[in-house]
Amino acid sequence: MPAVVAANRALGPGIHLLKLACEPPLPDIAPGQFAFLRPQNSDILLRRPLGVHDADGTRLDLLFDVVGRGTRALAAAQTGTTLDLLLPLGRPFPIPPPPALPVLVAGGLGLPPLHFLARRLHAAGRPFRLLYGARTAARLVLADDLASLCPDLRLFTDDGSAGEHAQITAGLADLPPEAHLLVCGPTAMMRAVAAAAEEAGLACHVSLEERMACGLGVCMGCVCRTRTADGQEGRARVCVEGPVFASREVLWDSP
Amino acid sequence: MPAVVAANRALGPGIHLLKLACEPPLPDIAPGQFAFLRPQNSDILLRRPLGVHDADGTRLDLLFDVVGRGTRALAAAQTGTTLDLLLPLGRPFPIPPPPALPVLVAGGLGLPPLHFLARRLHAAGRPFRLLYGARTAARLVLADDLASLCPDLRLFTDDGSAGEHAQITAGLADLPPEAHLLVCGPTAMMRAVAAAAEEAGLACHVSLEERMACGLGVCMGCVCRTRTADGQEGRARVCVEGPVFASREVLWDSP
Amino acid sequence: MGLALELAGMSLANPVMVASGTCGYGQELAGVMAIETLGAIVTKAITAAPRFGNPTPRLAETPAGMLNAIGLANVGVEAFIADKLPYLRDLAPRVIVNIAGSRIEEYVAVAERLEEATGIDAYELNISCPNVAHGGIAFGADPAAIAAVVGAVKAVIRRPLIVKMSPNVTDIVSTSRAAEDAGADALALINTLIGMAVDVKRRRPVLANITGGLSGPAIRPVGLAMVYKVFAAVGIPIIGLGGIMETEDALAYLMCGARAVQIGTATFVDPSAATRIIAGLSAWCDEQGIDDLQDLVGACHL
Amino acid sequence: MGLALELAGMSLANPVMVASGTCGYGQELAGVMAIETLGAIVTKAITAAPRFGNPTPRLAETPAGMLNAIGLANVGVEAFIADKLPYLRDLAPRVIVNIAGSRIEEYVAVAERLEEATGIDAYELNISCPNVAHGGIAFGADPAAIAAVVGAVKAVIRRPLIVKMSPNVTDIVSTSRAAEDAGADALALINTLIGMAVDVKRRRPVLANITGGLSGPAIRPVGLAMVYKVFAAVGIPIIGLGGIMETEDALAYLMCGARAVQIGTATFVDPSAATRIIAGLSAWCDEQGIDDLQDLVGACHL
Ligand SMILES: Cc1cc2nc3c(=O)[nH]c(=O)nc-3n(C[C@H](O)[C@H](O)[C@H](O)COP(=O)(O)OP(=O)(O)OC[C@H]3O[C@@H](n4cnc5c(N)ncnc54)[C@H](O)[C@@H]3O)c2cc1C
Ligand SMILES: Cc1cc2nc3c(=O)[nH]c(=O)nc-3n(C[C@H](O)[C@H](O)[C@H](O)COP(=O)(O)OP(=O)(O)OC[C@H]3O[C@@H](n4cnc5c(N)ncnc54)[C@H](O)[C@@H]3O)c2cc1C
Ligand SMILES: Cc1cc2nc3c(=O)[nH]c(=O)nc-3n(C[C@H](O)[C@H](O)[C@H](O)COP(=O)(O)O)c2cc1C
Ligand SMILES: Cc1cc2nc3c(=O)[nH]c(=O)nc-3n(C[C@H](O)[C@H](O)[C@H](O)COP(=O)(O)O)c2cc1C
Ligand code: FES
Ligand code: FES
Repeated sequence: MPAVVAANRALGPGIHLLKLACEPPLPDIAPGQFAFLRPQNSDILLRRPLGVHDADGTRLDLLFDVVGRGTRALAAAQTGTTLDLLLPLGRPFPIPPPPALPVLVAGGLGLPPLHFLARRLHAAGRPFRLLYGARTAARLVLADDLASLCPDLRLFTDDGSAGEHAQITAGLADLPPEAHLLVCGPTAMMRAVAAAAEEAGLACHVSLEERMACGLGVCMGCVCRTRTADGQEGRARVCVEGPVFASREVLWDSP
Repeated sequence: MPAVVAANRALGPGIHLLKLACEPPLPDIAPGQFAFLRPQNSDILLRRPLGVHDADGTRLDLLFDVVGRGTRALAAAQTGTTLDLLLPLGRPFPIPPPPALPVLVAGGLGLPPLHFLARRLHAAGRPFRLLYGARTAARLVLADDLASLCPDLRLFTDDGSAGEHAQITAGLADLPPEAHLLVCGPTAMMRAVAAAAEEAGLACHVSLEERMACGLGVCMGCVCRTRTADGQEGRARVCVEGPVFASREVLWDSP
Repeated sequence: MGLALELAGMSLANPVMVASGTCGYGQELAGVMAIETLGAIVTKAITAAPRFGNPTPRLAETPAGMLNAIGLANVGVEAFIADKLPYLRDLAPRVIVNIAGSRIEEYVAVAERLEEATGIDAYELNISCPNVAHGGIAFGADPAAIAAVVGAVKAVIRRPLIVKMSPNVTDIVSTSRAAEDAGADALALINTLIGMAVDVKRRRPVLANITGGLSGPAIRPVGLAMVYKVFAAVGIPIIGLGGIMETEDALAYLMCGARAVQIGTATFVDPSAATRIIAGLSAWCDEQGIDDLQDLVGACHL
Repeated sequence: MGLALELAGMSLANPVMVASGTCGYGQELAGVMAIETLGAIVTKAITAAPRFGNPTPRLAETPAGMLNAIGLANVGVEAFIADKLPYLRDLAPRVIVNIAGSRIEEYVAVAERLEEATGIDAYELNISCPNVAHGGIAFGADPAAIAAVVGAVKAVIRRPLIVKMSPNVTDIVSTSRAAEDAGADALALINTLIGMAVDVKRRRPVLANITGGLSGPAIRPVGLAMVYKVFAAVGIPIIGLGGIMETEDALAYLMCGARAVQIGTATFVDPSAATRIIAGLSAWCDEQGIDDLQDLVGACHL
């Protein structure tokens, strides 16, 4: 579906918030699902996957980091220009029913799906916790927003320039056993959180990233290594079987 | 140099007038010279040559027909977007000194360089004639404009929907011997005009078209067949030795 | 509106197929395109045993193109017949199974097994996958090897055989003739070019496999030139592919000599690309007053 | 800032050259780029007699690329020496003369004549132009023919010899080795791919010559893969080209194994592309704390 750029502004160094107006109104989207998009008539060939940061009626917000050609083109999209969207793709985060305590763990630009989830939990009046870390204060965007959604917000930076001067895994130490971790961030961080969760016996879901070509499950480009139910090694497509997986299913590559 | 789209509107079926704002101000441009341009960040690789339709200070007007990918991209360039320009390229039309009578002969989208020349001649108070033909009335754009520049304007259409129902060569019949034809239009038309001029013993210059890659004379892509001073067959690059040639220098391909 | 054709003994509703490796096993596309309108579906390459394929990253974007190094990831012939074929069998489009292997014996074994199954209309022999270390490219570049694998597979099948040619060769005419002489019923041109991308920041190849197969609009000029040359040299029908994004591109392949076309990378950019092109061909025939699109095949040859 | 290098006995101020056929004979670019900053200028192919080249259209744009079928249009060796060389001779960049021909004897004759002239630093043997009907491609694809032409030219020259390789081959390693074994001092990879475009409205090839040479960003993945492979197989230096538009692209070629690069089609898009890339390489070295850019050559090879 086409979507028109309503606003596109930098929130931090290379971090853009892209607000889109969609017509017809958006279908139902669950937190953890992603949009697959490209600017029309651009020199970018393939779509890029971006987690849904917020969505409501005809409004779609995406939050992304400029890391290469594709995200550079998206950052340059001027108000009024048209993008081409496929959505919602992929499987969302599970929302564990009470008494489980959702603990959202966001590392850097892993924030969008967890921001969207936080809004839904907040709207539903569900208690939850939110851990959010970044390299440095300037990259810890939207912290005020998040504080208003979650009184239990804990912030971390690698350099101590904001929040706690610690790895985000430090926030996992004192979680209750009913905590269910819902994690998105850099692979190394997710891997560390998944290991801590396993150690502590906590439920944990992670949202993986892989380069994608089709987003539809046909190209086999985006596979991750998994442990199947019978303990065998397998492959799953992040675009259709993911991006959210139970962390115990994931076979992490050696670092 | 960069140039910003100030306006871009259709004057007829597929015929666009593109108004550009250039900063720094334009260098001197002589009628018959061309601009070599492409939209920035587009999926078009090579620049396209377009004759200068009008230029003044920081204002540059181009008039073009949408015939393929490149001109389609130019037609889609929105106000405020940036194009990349090289100009002025090529050799201009000669302005034959009195008592010669400049007779401008424009076929369809061959109009731009002759429109620019007409403005210059009008501003200089030089008498001149203008013959302008197109397939049909809708494609005979800017006729009122031209009438205000040249009281001796004669219009032609192939289908008689405006002006005289005749080929533009019909307008050559009663020219005085001091007429010097300055011609731009489809190849077949230029060839016919050149033949008529030779028959009548009139001076004649034509502005040729060829596909271009570099516009600088380095790629050898845009050559036309010529007769050299000593009567031999030769090749000339339309981008640097042209686009304007004395018609007797041109070896027209068999039709 | 004149799009139907006979090709290598199959009747196709129209000349537009979705290319191997870009449409999974059909089912994945059901929700996003009108697959019932397709002329044919060409499955992902099937090998004897299931394969995981290469490590990731397996994909990279390049100017007007993409690299893939999937490496024949597939469910294997048994799971294909048990789990994937039943869905395909009931569809309107013809079902063409792309076969790959590391040795001639593997190609033959897969073909023999598929012969026992119903619901398959033809095979496409992938002798040109650049992403498998042993086999693949070796078959695709050497006329003698091509003759051997095509002949061996032909000997065990009754269904039509399409041979998919590698463009990574000095002389596409001699490899194509070798396939024809060995009994191929049709040729598909072209598979991907061998390419590479570098992550300059990391000073490493982008793909874990280092090189991959280049597809997309970037390679269209190469595909058109090869179809043009091979059309003049062989008698069997050609299926053209490589960078077809729009109706015009499909027409260009037909004019160079292809009787049918396949849509690959375009489906990633726009899932409805193939159906859009079918409609576009039909509209173009109407507009140009063409009764049978096949009249246009080879029009570029004077 | 660490850009200087020795290559095949030449000292270059930096590894950036402008490619044959895309910079004329130097003079045409003087007004639009700072040619004095270039590492080297490679002339348009020179043949024994002047040539008009192919009929027009000789050019077509393709996705992220272009086709040319210029066909060795040039002033011929005598006019080159008399009219073009005097200008080039006085420039700071090294002067590399690209030599082409239809037969081995023509290559040798041109090389012999150029040996008599001063102001030339090296030759680049164009054994890979796809736009000449007789010769050209035949030399470029066959190791024995390559050995013959390289050996014959080497025998009559004292200046360094660069051999420019055709990518339209099954095995770039064996053609490259043939050139090395026959005495090439360096290799330039790659020349253009063979491609074609169709004017669907006219139902005719766009190019009068039907096929042409594909250049530009579209072919960069192919060039990178070939440089990567050949680097591992030969001992002589490689000059990388094909689709370099930006500093990053030049770095990618260096990391694959090229010691120097050539800028071709990019000059058409932006006449200052080569000078911009020289500045970009310098800035990148500063930023990354690299003393000698040559330390990066082959960095992608583990
Ligand atoms: C399901 C999913 C959701 C995502 N959501 C977001 C989001 O909300 N915000 C955000 O900023 N990013 C998100 N990403 C990552 C984002 O898709 C990539 O950063 C983007 O595709 C890079 O494109 P590029 O052309 O700018 O970079 P490229 O030039 O292609 O690559 C630049 C760098 O990014 C890495 N990269 C490229 N593609 C991917 C990818 N698909 N996944 C991970 N790394 C990649 C490359 O390895 C390289 O290091 C998500 C990825 C997935 C798979
Ligand atoms: C010096 C010069 C001045 C020109 N001035 C004007 C002008 O003022 N207004 C205008 O409308 N057009 C002008 N043209 C023609 C214009 O450059 C082409 O129409 C344009 O480049 C086509 O680009 P495209 O990508 O849209 O078409 P393509 O898809 O490349 O081609 C579409 C059709 O246009 C023809 N064509 C392509 N390039 C050229 C070319 N360079 N010259 C002639 N025909 C071409 C093709 O043969 C084909 O039939 C001029 C050409 C030259 C050489
Ligand atoms: C992700 C991907 C996977 C592919 N897998 C196969 C395959 O399994 N077998 C095969 O014969 N071709 C395979 N191909 C090649 C395509 O079928 C096609 O030949 C090629 O992509 C060129 O067409 P295109 O430019 O339209 O994509 C694959 C291509 C892509 C992009
Ligand atoms: C218009 C044009 C003319 C060319 N002429 C020659 C030539 O005369 N000799 C030669 O060796 N290569 C010639 N080439 C090939 C280029 O030198 C270069 O190998 C090729 O274009 C790939 O580089 P690029 O993608 O940077 O352009 C020519 C290329 C173009 C585009
Ligand atoms: S992106 Fe193609 S299978 Fe996931
Ligand atoms: S366009 Fe390159 S020489 Fe004229």
